[in-house]
Amino acid sequence: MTAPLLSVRQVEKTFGALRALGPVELDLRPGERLGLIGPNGSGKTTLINCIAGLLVPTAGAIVYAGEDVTRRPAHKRARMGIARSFQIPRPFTGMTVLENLFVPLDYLGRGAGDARARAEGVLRSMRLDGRRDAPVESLSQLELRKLELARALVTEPRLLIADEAMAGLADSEIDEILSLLLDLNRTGVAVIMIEHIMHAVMRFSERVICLETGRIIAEGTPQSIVEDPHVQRVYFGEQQNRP
Amino acid sequence: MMLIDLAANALASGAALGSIYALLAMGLAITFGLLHVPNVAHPAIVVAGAYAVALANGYGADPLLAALLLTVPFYVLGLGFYTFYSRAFELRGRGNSLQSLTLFFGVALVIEIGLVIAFGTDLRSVSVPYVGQSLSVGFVTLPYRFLVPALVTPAVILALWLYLTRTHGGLALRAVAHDERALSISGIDPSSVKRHAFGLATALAVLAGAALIITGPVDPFTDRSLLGRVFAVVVLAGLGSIPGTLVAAVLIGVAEAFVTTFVSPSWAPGVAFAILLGTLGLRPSGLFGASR
Amino acid sequence: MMRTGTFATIAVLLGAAGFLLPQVVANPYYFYAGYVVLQYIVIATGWNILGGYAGYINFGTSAFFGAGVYTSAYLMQAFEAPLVVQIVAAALVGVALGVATGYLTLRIQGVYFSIATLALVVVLETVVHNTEALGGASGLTTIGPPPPAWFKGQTQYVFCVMLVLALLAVVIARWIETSWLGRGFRAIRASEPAAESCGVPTLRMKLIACAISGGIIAAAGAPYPSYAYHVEPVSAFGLLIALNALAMPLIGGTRSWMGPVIGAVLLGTIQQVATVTISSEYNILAVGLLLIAFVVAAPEGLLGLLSAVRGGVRWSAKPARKPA
Amino acid sequence: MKINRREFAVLGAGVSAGLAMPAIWTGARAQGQPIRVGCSVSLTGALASTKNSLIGYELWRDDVNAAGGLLGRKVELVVYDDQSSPAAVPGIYSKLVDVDKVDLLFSPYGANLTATVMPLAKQRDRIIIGILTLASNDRLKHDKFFQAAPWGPNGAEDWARGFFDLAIANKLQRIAIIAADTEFSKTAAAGGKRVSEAAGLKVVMNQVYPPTLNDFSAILRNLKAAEPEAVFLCSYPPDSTAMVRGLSEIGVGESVKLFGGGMVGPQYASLLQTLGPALNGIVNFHLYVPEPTLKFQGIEGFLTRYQAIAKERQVDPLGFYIPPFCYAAGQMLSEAVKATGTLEEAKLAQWLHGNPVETIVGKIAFNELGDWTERRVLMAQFRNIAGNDLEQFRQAGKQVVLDPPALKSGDLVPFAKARA
Repeated sequence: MTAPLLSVRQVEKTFGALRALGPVELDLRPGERLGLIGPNGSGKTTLINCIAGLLVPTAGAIVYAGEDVTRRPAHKRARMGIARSFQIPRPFTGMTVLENLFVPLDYLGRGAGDARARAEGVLRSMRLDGRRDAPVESLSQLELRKLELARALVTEPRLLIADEAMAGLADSEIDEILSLLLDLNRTGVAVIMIEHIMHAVMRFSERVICLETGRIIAEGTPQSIVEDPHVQRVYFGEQQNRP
Repeated sequence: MMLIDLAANALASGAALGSIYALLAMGLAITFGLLHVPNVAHPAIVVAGAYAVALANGYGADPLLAALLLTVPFYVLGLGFYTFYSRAFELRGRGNSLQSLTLFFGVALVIEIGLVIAFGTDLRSVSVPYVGQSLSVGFVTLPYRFLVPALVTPAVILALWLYLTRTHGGLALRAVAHDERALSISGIDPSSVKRHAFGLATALAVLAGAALIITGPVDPFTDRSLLGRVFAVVVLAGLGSIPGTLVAAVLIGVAEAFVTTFVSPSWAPGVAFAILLGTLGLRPSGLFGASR
Repeated sequence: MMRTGTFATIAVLLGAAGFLLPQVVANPYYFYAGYVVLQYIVIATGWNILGGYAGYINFGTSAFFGAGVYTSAYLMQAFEAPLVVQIVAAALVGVALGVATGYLTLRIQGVYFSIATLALVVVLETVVHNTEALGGASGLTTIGPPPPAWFKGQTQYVFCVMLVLALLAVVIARWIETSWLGRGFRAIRASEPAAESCGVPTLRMKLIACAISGGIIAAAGAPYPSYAYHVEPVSAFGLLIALNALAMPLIGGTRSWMGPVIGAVLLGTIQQVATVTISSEYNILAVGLLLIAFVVAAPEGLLGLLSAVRGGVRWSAKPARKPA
Repeated sequence: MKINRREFAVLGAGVSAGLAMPAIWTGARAQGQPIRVGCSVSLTGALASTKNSLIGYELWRDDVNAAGGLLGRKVELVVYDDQSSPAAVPGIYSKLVDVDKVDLLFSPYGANLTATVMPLAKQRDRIIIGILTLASNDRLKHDKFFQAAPWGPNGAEDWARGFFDLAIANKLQRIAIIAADTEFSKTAAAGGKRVSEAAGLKVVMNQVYPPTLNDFSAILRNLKAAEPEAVFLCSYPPDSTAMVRGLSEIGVGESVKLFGGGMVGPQYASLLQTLGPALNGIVNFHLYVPEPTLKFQGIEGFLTRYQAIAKERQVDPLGFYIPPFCYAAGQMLSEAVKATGTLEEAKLAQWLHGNPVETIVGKIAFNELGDWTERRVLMAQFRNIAGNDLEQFRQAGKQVVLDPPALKSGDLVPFAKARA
């Protein structure tokens, strides 16, 4: 068994009196496809914010690539190869699509010379090259989602955290994003996918974890998760009420 | 003995002064603290309120009573003001702080000059029987022109707190401050709640204006020296905390009084703002704000 | 965006023209008025690096400006330092003040930051009031040596010095805008978490922006003692500087280096002209109404308006997207 | 952001049109054209309460023109608003001198605004009349500067000396000095301290406070504890009010016989009206009060006309403090022009240095720095003020002149007694 790329060890996060997460224990292999599900407010985003470095856990440790990164700021973790997209796209306004990709290239030091070529390559692979010089304000929802991913991918991460990268998209668009992520995974990038769109998670993931009120209530193959009665009650039960 | 005497008096006058600062800042605590609208024109509205009170006092009305009656037209004025503001920004969804700051700066200038044109540039004040007298308890002496407006603040805060926690409108206001979206789901129109809050803040400005002009004379440009202090109070309190506003203001008032008494009055203004800078550095969310 | 070659040519030509101007234009008044407009170009450009690019609104521009004014006044009084030394020292003090402000407000965002800078003005003004060496409330009279003969007069001289500062400020702003630094600043302005996740060290970037912005604004204050011959705290830390510093980029447009320049030239000129024409309360009323009108009608400034009129894409951010 | 060169040129053209504008409406000037007198007045900002000086200038202009003008030419005023900001002043005066080509200049109000004009006046060798400026010429020693206010020689230190002379004459030993942290107050306080020490008085308290302070109870308590016999207070209108109110609220103690001196504010109607009887007993400086010892030629007629205009413009309805001296500033110029028959500034200055001028504020002679050779700042005591009626301040006996001796209309009544 190879050493895990990421270990989340007994991580807890509290906001004042409110316990948002944990304790949570979780390992991720290099190149693994992990699905993270759970109802709203179950702590998914808190967990990945702890992993990406936007939040410092109240207790516990996060080990990435053999190093304890618990207190390391997000931009340093980005340099170590953790990339993420945001649930609500956060494009860098006032810039073009291409310039958006320059930001991570500038700051993660992937060589200035071929930066433009790399950025254009990523845009091509995402089929965004047509909008290369468009201001991000003019992008559609799908294009914004793709830009989020492109910006995360352009620096060749080892771990990609995709936070609801498909929310609000049509089925064909979901397929497009899914195939992009699978292509990416084939190059050896581990992916944590947080998603409400069940069929997408189940198709994509090798392993699925279900969170509820900050704790892992089930873990296993997509099939076993779908059949888990606990998950069905807390999650799918609620899901049926969703439009 | 002397020292205790001075300290006790510094504490009393500092607390009274702080209480008045809190009243000056109260409207801002709603617009800026709850609604995150950086209304830098608030001190100018307070001064306008002071002029309105002085006008009524010219006909023999008690300043505080006049202010209480004037809250109604000022409330309406606030509604209109917010309607204009939201037309300019929020409905078009492009409000950012630079633009609102500039807008309110413009409004403050217009109010100042409006007052100059209407009333001239001389200092205005009110005449009330209790000005020039003071209350003496033991060795503590406190002028009524500080004491009376200072006592208004706790009453206003109590009323505001009851309103915010016990009434439907107040709960809606707090809900808007917390999360606008939740409210639109439950069928309340957030922009009407905000308009109402703005009216409330403007109505509070006229009460603050009465307190200000009882304390001392004002001229159309008095707002400029108030601006820093009222923002300091709101931020020190932590955005959104109404009772915290009183505590923070009293803290600033007492600190100023102590520095005035025991160090030198010339350092007093700097000390208040040094407290603010220090607080922001150590605890950005203010004394009573929720940590973010 | 103007090409670098064109930009450099225009900058050099403007600089040369400025230095020839005293030989051509005899009336000193235009240099007095021009100095003020140029001073605002420097201030607005410096402000825009932090306020426009990085999105941190500095309310306390006058703290930096006043620090520059007093640094140079003090050096002039105490050591008879030449103007160049005054400017460099003022810029360094501005950088130091910027870094200090940045550190103190490192974790504060949004309007909190603006309030903190407002407090900075009061603290500095109080310090000056209480410092005997800086003249306290009476201020310092600052009459330096006569200017080089070429300039025909003190005002023409400080005008040319300010022109050089303005060109330098614009060159710095333009370089930042097109470089990795500017992209980092704009990323912070758009979203700090997203910028962090893209490897932008947001806290350090904020310090850098504060330092550059503070240095430029303080440098703008440095020639003031040579211009006015007298400095005192009320005008050095005045509200007008802070107000103009944010109004001018807003009027011009905050996204590009050209915005603050246009805003400063426009609003600065209007103010200069209004001072000697309308010259009454209505002058300030007009400025107030102008600010309101601009915010309502052209919230992205003249440049934004221009590109909107030309059918280009509006630069303003779209309404915050509601999550699905 | 894309902006093409044509658009930039359009913007540029608009801007240069703006810059050129001032030149359009200032044509050439020729003989027979009016004589232009220029200055800035603080119409807005912190010093806006001094904008009634404009009425003084205007009445002077009207009087000169009604009498046929100067040298057969009409007199015209060119006035700009300096917004109370020293930064605006150099540009305005350059506009006056270089573009409007004014013939004669008045300074802006006060020392801080004037400090930025003096180098320009000296460089261009222009005659300039100082409007209530203090010590503005001490450093530059411009030989064409003349002061309209009666601070006297060595004004920075001595303008309030009368107060200390009173203390000495009344054998008061312990003195407290309290001053706002502003230029005018601090120089007076420093001067007062030196005078007191030279005369062997004991300075028991020496305190500076910021002009924004609004609670004076702490200062008053410290003051009371120091048990002074004379309190020299240099304050500005809002703090003058606060202090006077503090006198009745907190008190200053039994020891005080003489209180006041350098308070700015109780010269203005609004403060007199507000404070009313609370002023009784205070001895404060003034430049003019309607006492029988100050019946200068023309002052009463001036004030009557001023008061009519002031009511309309909502400025100070009394006009004792600044406007007569603005009128007198004009008289200084018009008398010099009439006597020399020229506008040549060297000759005007020479004449003013050599000849006293008869004005509505008395006869003025100038020393080599352009200050009055004799200090004529009044120390007047408020007495028998009853109620808040403004009319009473137009009567004699309400502000009794104690100093200078030549203009004296009464003797000091100890503070507590005058208040009783």
